[in-house]
Amino acid sequence: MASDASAPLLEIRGLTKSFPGVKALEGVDFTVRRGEVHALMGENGAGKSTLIKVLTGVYAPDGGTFRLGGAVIRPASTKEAEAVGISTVYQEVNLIPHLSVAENICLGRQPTRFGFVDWAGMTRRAVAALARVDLRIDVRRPLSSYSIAIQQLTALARALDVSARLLILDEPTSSLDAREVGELFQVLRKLRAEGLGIVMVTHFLDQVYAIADRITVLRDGRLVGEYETAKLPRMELVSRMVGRDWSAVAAAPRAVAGVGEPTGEVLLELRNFGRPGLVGPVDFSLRAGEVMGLAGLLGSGRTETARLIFGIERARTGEMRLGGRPIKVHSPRQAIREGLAFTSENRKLEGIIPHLSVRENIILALQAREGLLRPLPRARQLALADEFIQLLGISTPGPEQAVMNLSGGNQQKVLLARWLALQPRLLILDEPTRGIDVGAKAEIEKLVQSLRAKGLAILFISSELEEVVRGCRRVVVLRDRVQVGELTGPALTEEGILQTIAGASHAP
Amino acid sequence: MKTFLTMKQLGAGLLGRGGRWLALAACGLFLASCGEEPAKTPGGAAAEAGGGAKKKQIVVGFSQIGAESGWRTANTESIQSEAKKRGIKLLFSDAQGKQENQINALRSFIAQGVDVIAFSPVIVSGWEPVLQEIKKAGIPVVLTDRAVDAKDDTLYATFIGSDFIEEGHRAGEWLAKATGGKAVIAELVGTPGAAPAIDRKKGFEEVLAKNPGMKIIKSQSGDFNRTKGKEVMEAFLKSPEAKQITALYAHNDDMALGAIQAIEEAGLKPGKDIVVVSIDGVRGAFQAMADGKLNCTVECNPLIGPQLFDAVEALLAKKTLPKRTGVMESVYEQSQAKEALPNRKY
Amino acid sequence: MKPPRLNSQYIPLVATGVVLAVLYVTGGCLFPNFFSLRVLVNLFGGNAVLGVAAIGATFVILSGGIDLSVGAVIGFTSILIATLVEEHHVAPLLAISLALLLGTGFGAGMGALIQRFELPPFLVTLAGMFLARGLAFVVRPDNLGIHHPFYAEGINHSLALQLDSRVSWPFAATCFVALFLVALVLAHYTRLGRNIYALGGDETSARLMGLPVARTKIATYTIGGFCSALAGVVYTFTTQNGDPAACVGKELEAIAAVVIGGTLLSGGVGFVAGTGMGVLILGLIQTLITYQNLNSWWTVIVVGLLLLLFILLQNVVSALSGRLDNTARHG
Amino acid sequence: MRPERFQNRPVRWWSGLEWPVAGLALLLLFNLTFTPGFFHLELRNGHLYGSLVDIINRGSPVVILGLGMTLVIATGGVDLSVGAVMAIAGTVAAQLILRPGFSFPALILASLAVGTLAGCWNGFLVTWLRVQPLVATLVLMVGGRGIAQLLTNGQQIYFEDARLVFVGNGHLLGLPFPVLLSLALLGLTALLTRRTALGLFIESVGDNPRASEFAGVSTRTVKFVVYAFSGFCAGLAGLIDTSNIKSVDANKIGLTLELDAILAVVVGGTALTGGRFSLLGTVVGALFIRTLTTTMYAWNVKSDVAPVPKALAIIAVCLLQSPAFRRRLAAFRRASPS
Repeated sequence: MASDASAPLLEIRGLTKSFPGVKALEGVDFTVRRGEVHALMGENGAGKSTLIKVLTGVYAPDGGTFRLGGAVIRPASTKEAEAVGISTVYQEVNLIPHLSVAENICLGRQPTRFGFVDWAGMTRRAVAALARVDLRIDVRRPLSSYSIAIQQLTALARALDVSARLLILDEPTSSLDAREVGELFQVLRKLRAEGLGIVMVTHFLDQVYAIADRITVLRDGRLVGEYETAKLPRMELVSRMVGRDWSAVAAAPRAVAGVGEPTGEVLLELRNFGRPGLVGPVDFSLRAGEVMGLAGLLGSGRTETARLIFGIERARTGEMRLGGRPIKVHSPRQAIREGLAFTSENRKLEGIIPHLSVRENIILALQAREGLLRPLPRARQLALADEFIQLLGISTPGPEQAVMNLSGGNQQKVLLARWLALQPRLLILDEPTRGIDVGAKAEIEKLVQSLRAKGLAILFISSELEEVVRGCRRVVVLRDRVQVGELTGPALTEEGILQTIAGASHAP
Repeated sequence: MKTFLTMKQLGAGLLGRGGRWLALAACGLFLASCGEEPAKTPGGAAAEAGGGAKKKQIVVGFSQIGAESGWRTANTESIQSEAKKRGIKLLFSDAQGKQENQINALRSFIAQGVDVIAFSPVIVSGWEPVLQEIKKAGIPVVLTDRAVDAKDDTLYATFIGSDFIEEGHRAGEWLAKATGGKAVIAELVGTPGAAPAIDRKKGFEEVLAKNPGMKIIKSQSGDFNRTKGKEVMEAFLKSPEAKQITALYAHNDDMALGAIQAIEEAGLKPGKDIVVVSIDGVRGAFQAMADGKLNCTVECNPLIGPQLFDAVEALLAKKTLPKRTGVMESVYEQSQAKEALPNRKY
Repeated sequence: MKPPRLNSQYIPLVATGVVLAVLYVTGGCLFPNFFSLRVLVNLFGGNAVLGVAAIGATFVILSGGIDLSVGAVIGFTSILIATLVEEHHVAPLLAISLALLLGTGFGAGMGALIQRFELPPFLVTLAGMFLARGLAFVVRPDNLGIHHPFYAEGINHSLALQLDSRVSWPFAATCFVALFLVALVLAHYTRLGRNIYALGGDETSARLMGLPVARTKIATYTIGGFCSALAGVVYTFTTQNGDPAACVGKELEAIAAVVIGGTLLSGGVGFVAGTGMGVLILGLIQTLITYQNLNSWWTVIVVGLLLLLFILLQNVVSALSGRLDNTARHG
Repeated sequence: MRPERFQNRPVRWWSGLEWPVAGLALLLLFNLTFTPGFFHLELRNGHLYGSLVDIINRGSPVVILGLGMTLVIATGGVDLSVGAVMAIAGTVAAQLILRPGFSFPALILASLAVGTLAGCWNGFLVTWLRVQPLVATLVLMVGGRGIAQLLTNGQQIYFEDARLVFVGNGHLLGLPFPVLLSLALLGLTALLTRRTALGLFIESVGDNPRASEFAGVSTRTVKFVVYAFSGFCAGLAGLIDTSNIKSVDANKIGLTLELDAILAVVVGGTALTGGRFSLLGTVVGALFIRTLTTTMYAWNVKSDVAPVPKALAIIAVCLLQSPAFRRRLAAFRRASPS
């Protein structure tokens, strides 16, 4: 482990970056030493990816200073960042799949001979670069013919091919299996020993404790703290990430807000339900009139479970029963016909139809179920829109406002209205309160409870434990894409969830 | 793993088959280099076509411009039926109005070893290189309908077709006679760059030069087709000078027929309010004359099939032909239209 | 896990080779003099204009773009050269250089519009097509033969290679083959060429990999413009004339040749060599249909069908490699 | 967010029409000032007559193609084959009319059906085989004209049948029949999109295909329907053009008209990226293009040179719609002292 005495490799002070309407980073300090693996952690919207993009020259910072090896730097492009020794490997392998491995490593800096690309030289250089990551493959084959793990290592080799001093890995393990992760870590340890500074963004706690020397936690664009991994218990890490003061959580009595007893029959049953590589076996059941939470960190498999249920991805293992009847859902259309509804966590890409009006956004799913030839009369559309604008308190100048002009919370309510208009049996809410203000959050929570009281089954996914605990009767906890526990009754506390997420084995 | 297997099989299959074909292709190339071209034997392709016929069948390659007008349709028809009648094998290729296609077709004819090549060039220029090739291959060329702009007149044996300048003259002279030398004329020009468009304009303007009372006030290309003819005439009729127009000169009947529709839609009487004279003499034009809508058409006879194959046979008999063979044609007026109509073949 | 022996992206290329071979051999079997040297020479000479244009289109399509202005630029270039040489008595080489320069600049201009203002290539090059065609008619409204000795005696006599007593290899075909070789080197042995592949493969990745995306994109359209202009020059070689209406719709033939040559229209995958074969396939189809004495309109139908076939093949291939990815991920 | 940016009105039929209408008005103003007789209208033979009538009459096929193209483009696609489909449909009509005893309504239906069938083929390629629209429709664009030529065996066909001639040449209520047909189609399209859920689905699929799929909209059906409809429109336009000249010329009918149709849609304010569409905008766009052409005839500009102003119009429209251009313009304005 690197000693405290060694001068920092990278030193960022007071980094600020804002986008229209959002302060993505506010006065963040960040330090990386030579020869260490430094985990950068935080939930959604924490500012991790903004930090990385500023560091690699994709975004220009609004304020703050950068020093690399003591010298002030200000990279304005990926190329400039690489030139000073900052290399990045992105989560989605950002290489060109159709080109060969060797080319992917050398693209843009191929060895040349009389001005022409020297393929033999390139092959040699690629082999050498891959040797640094302990990989021996045929580098002339196209990248796409290799597994994701090898593609990841290729990206790593490319990053190392320029004389990198600081290596940034953005969720490098999210598509790898355990053995592949092990191999990757082997390489990282070697690189660490060579004196490289490595920044790693990941959601997997086990992996953080397996490899990271130090941890920096960000939340909502601010620095929470910088810790030695060895001195930071898991529970504390998790609570800092989700923004609950550890001691406060431990002390607080359980806040129960009318979660009530379920009134109905079992509606949804999942047995050994999953899809290898996406989310492991999940087992739970949900009754009508019940709110059940799905908790876990980002990337733990919460969203993936929801998507399997709604038929966006097809389940490969296990069984799903709806109202006692076994069912295989293969498309959202079918799911909707079965009375399921799902609000995606990705409001912009998978939720709103930005240029259409509030009215049109609200009636879309209902109209889709009615079919092409049975248009809802305009009066009915307006009545529905008005009803939901009233009911959910959507703050809009009127039903004909383009939905993109609404605030995030109101967009979320429009989406909720879209699904409620269907009068579904089961409502899956994936992060319904993300990125919206406190007042709107409370309203949505209240709404969820009133829907439950009306007999709706609700699957509630949120990274805010407080919300989950307050609103759910039972909570299923996922970690690293596997179900690790189900909490109910007195065990259902923030502390309980945190402990389940953190896992039994505290020692790394 | 299953996918891999299928991939592999597919790949191997393709490669295998590909390999075999490649081998075949290689054989072909080998044959090519051994066999060489079937030296120029007249009727080389005929052997393949005529089976065991004793008398060598004559093979003629003809490249037509396309099918842009009724005139062209009649022209094609005449050539095809005459070839059939004489038992001559005709290789016919429609160039779809594109010079590139025509050049490629001519080259194919050389390679096929035809006895005579005939074609109606799309445009006047751009033929020298390919005509040189044909000359080198020793195949006589007959130009039909349209001439080419080539300095070396040994590049072709003969040109069978109308004298477009003469047609322009005739149209102009008829109009001068009919209007007493006083006319304000709108002109529908053919496809820019085509020989008939250039020459018909030239011939007509030569007559105008002698008749100071006649002048062209509007002139625009109607591309030898009805659609454009109608569209352009509509625009003419809306111009401020429209009221002065007393005559229309169209480079072919199709444009005139389109324009007649436009004149009628303008509430005018074609043939009376505006005197219409055009060139070609297709059946539709005779009909229009019989109806009193068209005043005169200068015949440009498309039925050159018999003349073409006379020339072909003469060439193969090693006779020399005059550089230019005219076509039998005359000028038709409304008075002749009714009786001529039933006899018109095109 | 053993990777498959034949990489899936070579399947279209192999298929192109197979189609070419089948067509050629079929012709040879059906017609006695099909395997002659002349047919072979005609294939190259008669399709030189298309070949040069298609090579330019290959780069544009590889980068993920499209260029509709090809035919119009050929018409413009040809009439410009003809007018300069015949009417203004400019030295032919000077006229040719000027025309090439203008065409290249034209391509660069379109590229700059596409890159700087993020305009759809389809619309920009469509405007380019209208503009070039209109300007061609402004230069001169009808065709004009070039009688300058440089053309008659230089290009088509001295520079043509006499293969045997009757057949000679035209200089236009030499241009095609030369450009083909240069394009092969450009595509496979220069950083620019590899950047074009990367750009077409994944623009975001290319940007994140630090490649000069903007410069590459503009360069691609510049190459396209140059090739179109060169095709115009070759057109003047093969016909010794200039024609403002020349080569209407040549861009479609060029795109067809590129697709039949195994290049993915979405960009990133493809081969200059495939385009060469694609051009020969189009030429062979035309020759075969003339030989068979079929209505020449069969040509476009067969080309349409072949186009469809290759698009479907590409679909199958990408589906296969998609599944390959999944297998690699989960298997 | 500033409150004045909110608009709390239903999307009126005129919204978004400001720019195209302004362009058209500008062009008309130019003609009013500089082209004598351009606005002259009179009654001849009981029907309206003048340059303006020519514009709407000759503009009809572009309007008709444009209506179909609008829906296709609104889903984020494009249909390059319409010109070739026009040729096929026209050929079918001309061939059937020469068959004695073939009933006229059946003939009309047959040629419209052929157009629709061609559209279905495009739709099939785009939805089921997931071929990019540009490529999928290219197939028919390349091959379609050949099919038409083979149907006529490369010959022109002439006909004089009064009923068929009426389609392209007749007058009703003082107006040319094609104009009435295009108005009827405008009405039909408006009904089809606004009285069924099709319009909503088209816009949502074009605006955000993923979200639409998640909301249960069948993107496949929607796309298939719009391509089929575009084929239908091409069939109708082919019928009109064929009838107009009383003959079929498979070579020339609808040649490059697909480009005019696309241009009309884009000028009309429907973005090439899909989403909100404006049928009236397309009509205005088509009229704009046609007015440009008619203006050039009036000015005796050679028709061959006509593409130049068209090209400049495309670039201008593209730039005006381009966010990047607007950004740069805004930056430029900010940089320069006002």
